[in-house]
Amino acid sequence: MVEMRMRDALREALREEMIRDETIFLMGEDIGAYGGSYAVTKGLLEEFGEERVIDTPIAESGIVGVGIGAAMGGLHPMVELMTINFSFLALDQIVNSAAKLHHMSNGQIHVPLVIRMASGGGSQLGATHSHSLEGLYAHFPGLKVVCPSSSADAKGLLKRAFRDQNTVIFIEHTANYTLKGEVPDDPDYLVEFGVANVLREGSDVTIVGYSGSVHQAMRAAEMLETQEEISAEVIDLRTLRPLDMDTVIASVKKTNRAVIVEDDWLFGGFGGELSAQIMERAFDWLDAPVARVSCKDVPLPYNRNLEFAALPSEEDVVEAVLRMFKE
Amino acid sequence: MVEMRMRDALREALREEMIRDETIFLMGEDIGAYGGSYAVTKGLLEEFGEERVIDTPIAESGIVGVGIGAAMGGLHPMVELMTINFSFLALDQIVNSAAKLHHMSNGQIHVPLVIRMASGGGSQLGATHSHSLEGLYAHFPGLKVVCPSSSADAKGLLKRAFRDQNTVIFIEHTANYTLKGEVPDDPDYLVEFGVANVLREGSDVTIVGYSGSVHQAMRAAEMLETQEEISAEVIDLRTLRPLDMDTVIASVKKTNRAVIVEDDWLFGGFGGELSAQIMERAFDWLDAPVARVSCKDVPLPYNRNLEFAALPSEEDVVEAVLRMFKE
Amino acid sequence: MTTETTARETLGAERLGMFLYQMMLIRRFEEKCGELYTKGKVRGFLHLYTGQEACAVGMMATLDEHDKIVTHYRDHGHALARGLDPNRVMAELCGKATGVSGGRGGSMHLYDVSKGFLGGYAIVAAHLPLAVGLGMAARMKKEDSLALCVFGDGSVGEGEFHESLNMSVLWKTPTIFFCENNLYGMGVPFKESLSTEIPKLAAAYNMPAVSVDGMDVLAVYEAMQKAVAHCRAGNGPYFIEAMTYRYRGHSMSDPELYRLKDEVDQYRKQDCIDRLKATMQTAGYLSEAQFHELTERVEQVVHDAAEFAENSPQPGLDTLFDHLTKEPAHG
Amino acid sequence: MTTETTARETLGAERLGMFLYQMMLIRRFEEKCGELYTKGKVRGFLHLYTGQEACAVGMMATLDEHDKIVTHYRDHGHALARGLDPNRVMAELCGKATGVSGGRGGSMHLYDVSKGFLGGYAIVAAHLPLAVGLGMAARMKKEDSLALCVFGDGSVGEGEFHESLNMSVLWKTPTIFFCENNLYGMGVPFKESLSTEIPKLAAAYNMPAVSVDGMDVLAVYEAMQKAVAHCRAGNGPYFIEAMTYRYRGHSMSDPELYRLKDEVDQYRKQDCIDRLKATMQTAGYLSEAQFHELTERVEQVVHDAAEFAENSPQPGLDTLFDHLTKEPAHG
Ligand SMILES: Cc1ncc(C[n+]2csc(CCOP(=O)(O)OP(=O)(O)O)c2C)c(N)n1
Ligand SMILES: Cc1ncc(C[n+]2csc(CCOP(=O)(O)OP(=O)(O)O)c2C)c(N)n1
Ligand SMILES: [Mg+2]
Ligand SMILES: [Mg+2]
Repeated sequence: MVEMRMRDALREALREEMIRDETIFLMGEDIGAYGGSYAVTKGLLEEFGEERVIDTPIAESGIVGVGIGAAMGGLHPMVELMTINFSFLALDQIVNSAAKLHHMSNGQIHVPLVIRMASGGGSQLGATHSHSLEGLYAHFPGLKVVCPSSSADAKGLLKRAFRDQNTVIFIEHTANYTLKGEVPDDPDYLVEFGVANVLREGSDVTIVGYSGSVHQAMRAAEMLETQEEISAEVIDLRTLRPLDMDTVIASVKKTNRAVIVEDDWLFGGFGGELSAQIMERAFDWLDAPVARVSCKDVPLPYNRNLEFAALPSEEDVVEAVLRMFKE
Repeated sequence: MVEMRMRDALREALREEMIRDETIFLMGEDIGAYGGSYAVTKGLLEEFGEERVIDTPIAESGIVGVGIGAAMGGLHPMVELMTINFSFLALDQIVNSAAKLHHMSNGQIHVPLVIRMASGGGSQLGATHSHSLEGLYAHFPGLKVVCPSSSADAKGLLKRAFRDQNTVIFIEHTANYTLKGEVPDDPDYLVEFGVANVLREGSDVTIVGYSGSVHQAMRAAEMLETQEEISAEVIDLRTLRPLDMDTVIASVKKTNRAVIVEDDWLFGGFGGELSAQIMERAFDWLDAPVARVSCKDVPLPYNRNLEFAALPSEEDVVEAVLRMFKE
Repeated sequence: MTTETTARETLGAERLGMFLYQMMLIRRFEEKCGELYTKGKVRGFLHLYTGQEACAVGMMATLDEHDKIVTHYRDHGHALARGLDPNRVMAELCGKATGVSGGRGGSMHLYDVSKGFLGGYAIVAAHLPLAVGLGMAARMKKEDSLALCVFGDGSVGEGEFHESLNMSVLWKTPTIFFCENNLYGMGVPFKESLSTEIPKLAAAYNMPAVSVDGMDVLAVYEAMQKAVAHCRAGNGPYFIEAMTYRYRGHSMSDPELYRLKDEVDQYRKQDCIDRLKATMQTAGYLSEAQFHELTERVEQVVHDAAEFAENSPQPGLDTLFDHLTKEPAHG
Repeated sequence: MTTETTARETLGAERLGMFLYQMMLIRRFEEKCGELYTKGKVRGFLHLYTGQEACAVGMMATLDEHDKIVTHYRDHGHALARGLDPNRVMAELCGKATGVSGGRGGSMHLYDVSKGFLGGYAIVAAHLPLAVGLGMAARMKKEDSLALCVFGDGSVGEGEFHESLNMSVLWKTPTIFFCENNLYGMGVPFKESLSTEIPKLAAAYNMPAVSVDGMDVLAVYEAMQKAVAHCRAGNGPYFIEAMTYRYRGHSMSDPELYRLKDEVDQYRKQDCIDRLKATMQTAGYLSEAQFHELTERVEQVVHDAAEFAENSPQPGLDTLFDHLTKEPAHG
């Protein structure tokens, strides 16, 4: 076990996997000399050389397409799209090529590709640079969607992504990059996809989060405990596709209440899926409607106060829980 | 009142609006000499000339961007993207420019633009050409999302779209193009956004649909009536953003049961939003969990049997309703 | 004329006979597809290739078995010229389990990985970057293979055209960009959708770019030979525009309001099959009897393909969820 | 030299003095932004424009009040040169209600529609088609105005670059594409992200394309004059590449690992402000006293802007949902 920040854990995962498997190479915007816009790939160009760490033009659709082609050609590329905001430009390649080729070719083709991108708001980057689209990607069959919330998970899930034969959308919340945590140094440390993590046990309410929102969930749980004597169970979904609903449902059947926290806009967001599934599978166990705490229905403003007002907070989660107990 | 197919009603709306407002012009792929791939714009080039009916290169992102620019420049363009499948390529422009400029500019800029596209599966067009993305667009604040299911609505909603000052995503299910219906010939016939249509009154269950799925909902309601003596209320949402939940909630409070039918994939689809909202707002009225009938979690296969097995059918709706009454 | 003589002589009667056979096969195959579409056996979007046969046959004749091919939705000709089994191609068009894509793909999505045929793509220009990636993989794996990418004139307006050409030159990938310029993207004349000449634009990225007569199989063959040699020598990508023409509408539902019957007739006079036939007859490579025999063989193959397709089973409903994802290797 | 003489003489002391003032204002303004960022008053992404001032000033000097401008996220220089109120620009950077975008936009998204300044855009190359559309609107409305689109060398690799250039030529829109080539897109040298020369590529679309010294305000001015005349005459789009250099990192968080201090120093020797100052002094247009006065004026304006920003109110929380959509005109 070593303590490291999430960005360093991600770099370790990339390094170890590149050493293990020669077919892995990295390409992306400013991942070379610049070291990656969030410093995840720092030093890898020096270590692995220009053939395996490739700076690309700013051309999201093209570089994802090149990654898909290289994967079809027998390699295992990682494409870094800098941030999820730019991935709209690559969505056609992701949805229509990467996600569907295996199915359309009747299993003849597969696309072992890892697409990494930074996600999330809260840094005053304005409306175009603050998206949370984990849920959007989870909608498309054929993809896997991964969103770690800790250093250990980041490493184990990213390594696992390179053992997959399919396209993995790997989403890193910018607020998590600097969080520190213990990380196993076993080079075969993997975190399986589709296994949610019960971060905190509790008996009164289940709080479900993923990516950045796990931390609001945890802080809310502590506030509930100390200020309200409410015992909250917190679940980190870790991967949205495959999704481990069993763990969530088991928890809700115990607590009889659920709150979902996510950074994305509420309306039409992934929280609706989670809420609906909880209702569908634990209807008779619910003491109150499942609550959703998400981003307000506006583009994220630059101004700090407005941005914070728009984004979900731990206070919002606490409030949602208290409302459940009042009604 | 005149009886016409939806495609003709759409053409009428375009014609009338172009006559009414000189700032309206049409641009898109093959909308000119070809007449539009679904013949909606047939004859308009001849009537309005090359300045107002413009064939574009195949460049979805670019043409939507040009439309946005022209709208900012004081015109009211309609951009036809042929089908929704190609709109992935234009998503960045739609989400980051069209939807956000009004907000980001503090109200200085607005983007009066209508983006039309054909949607839906069921024609054996294969995995890349059979998307239903109404719900995906509805997720983004700043847009309006319209999806008519009848000739009259098509005309009234499309005309209403040109009276809006914002970007309207106007989605036409291909299965609806040939459906006939009575259409008012009043040139000021408008259908307001955000007003759902109760197509059929009933007392035992509420079936909610939009776009193509309204017709499965209606057929299912008839089957339920004649075969099972179950009285179903059917609601056509008409627009997903703004969304008229009040009408849905009022209905569910009467029937105590709800089924949502949509063509899109279930997982992470818009049905989750609808289901969650019903639960949130009518929790104590629900006799059974809200059910969702949607596309199976696979890319749509070309083979007819497989495609039909993947898509939601009226039989699936009936089954979902019966399951509610059994449990 | 010199071109024709040289190519004709180098290739000889046997290979030219093969070219003729393949072009005739594609022609007849496409006609059959049209019939089956009318009967409702083939469905969805169907884009026929008649008129453009010289492109497919000329290009595929120059490739090795290890080379990779990606093409657009108008892909039957390329599939057949690459040697995919006509039975299984026709079965695919009919959505049968025996089809090259198990009935999942249909006309626009033919695949046969064993032949390096990595598919027909239906999103215009989306396969261009794939071909750059395939070339990149070949280069990184130090393989001698190359990637051939076929697309239409209409694709040139898409952003990915630009992104792909730029990257292929930057990274010197062994990629041949083959543009079948049939003058129209659906109903839009390419001169109305592109502000410039295609080879001029391609050359601006610093790669060799030529334009050839795409209704002359020998001209296509020769241009491709140069392109192949260029790629194999490690010189990076190569661009070919082949001027050609499709006899049928864009797809089966095209009312063809945008062009005159006259124009079609004009192009039919330069028909690639007629031209090769004449060349071979002049050279004494083809007797009437031999031509007759070819016609019959083609007829038989297409007939058998239709039969095979007709008699093949539908994929089982229990396979709906097959091949959604590939199981991870580690367990 | 001839260029300089001509432009210098035509413009005369007063306008050149204005150019110098504007460049100095931008320089000082940007330095202040850097300070305020360090103090946490300006946040988010901040991209400074120092080094490139000649571009903004040279281009804006040639435009009319009805012309429309869209630019990228490195937009302070363009905003100031276009005449936006420095107070309100600074207030925007500080997220205040008095900012040009009400505090909603921030550094990357300055707007002032009353000045035809239609915004800074933060998605690389996404504003290029907007400029084509703006030009199209001007043409269709038979207005004499044009659209100026400013972007960086890194934007050239995006698909929308291609789509936009093509459409602007096809539709002859009065659009000036102004590429500020500062040699890097973030940390990537443009020669490693583009396989060709930018004007060569632009010219391939059949529009005039030139390259000028972007650190010489007079050269920029002259090139823009030609471009403006071309557009106003109804000849369609025009392309300018201005070779320039940014002195600071890409944004405030850039560790600048990809270039040497030496290179920066080299470019500082060609500084646009120094050069214009020297030119003016040689021509007898500028005394030391006048220069000193300019310096003080600039200092005052920037100081006032910072004060104004500091003393301005935050937007109210009750405005969060304002301007989500515009109410329909019909009620
Ligand atoms: C991204 C995208 N936009 C639009 C379409 C619809 N479409 C299918 S084929 C086609 C024309 C393509 O023309 P071209 O590339 O010249 O090929 P051809 O059909 O002439 O062989 C269009 C517009 C599509 N499939 N993909
Ligand atoms: C579509 C998109 N991809 C990536 C980015 C991240 N990014 C912001 S600026 C930039 C470099 C742009 O370089 P250039 O166009 O040369 O402008 P400069 O910053 O040099 O002025 C990149 C990659 C972005 N904003 N948008
Ligand atoms: Mg064509
Ligand atoms: Mg640059």
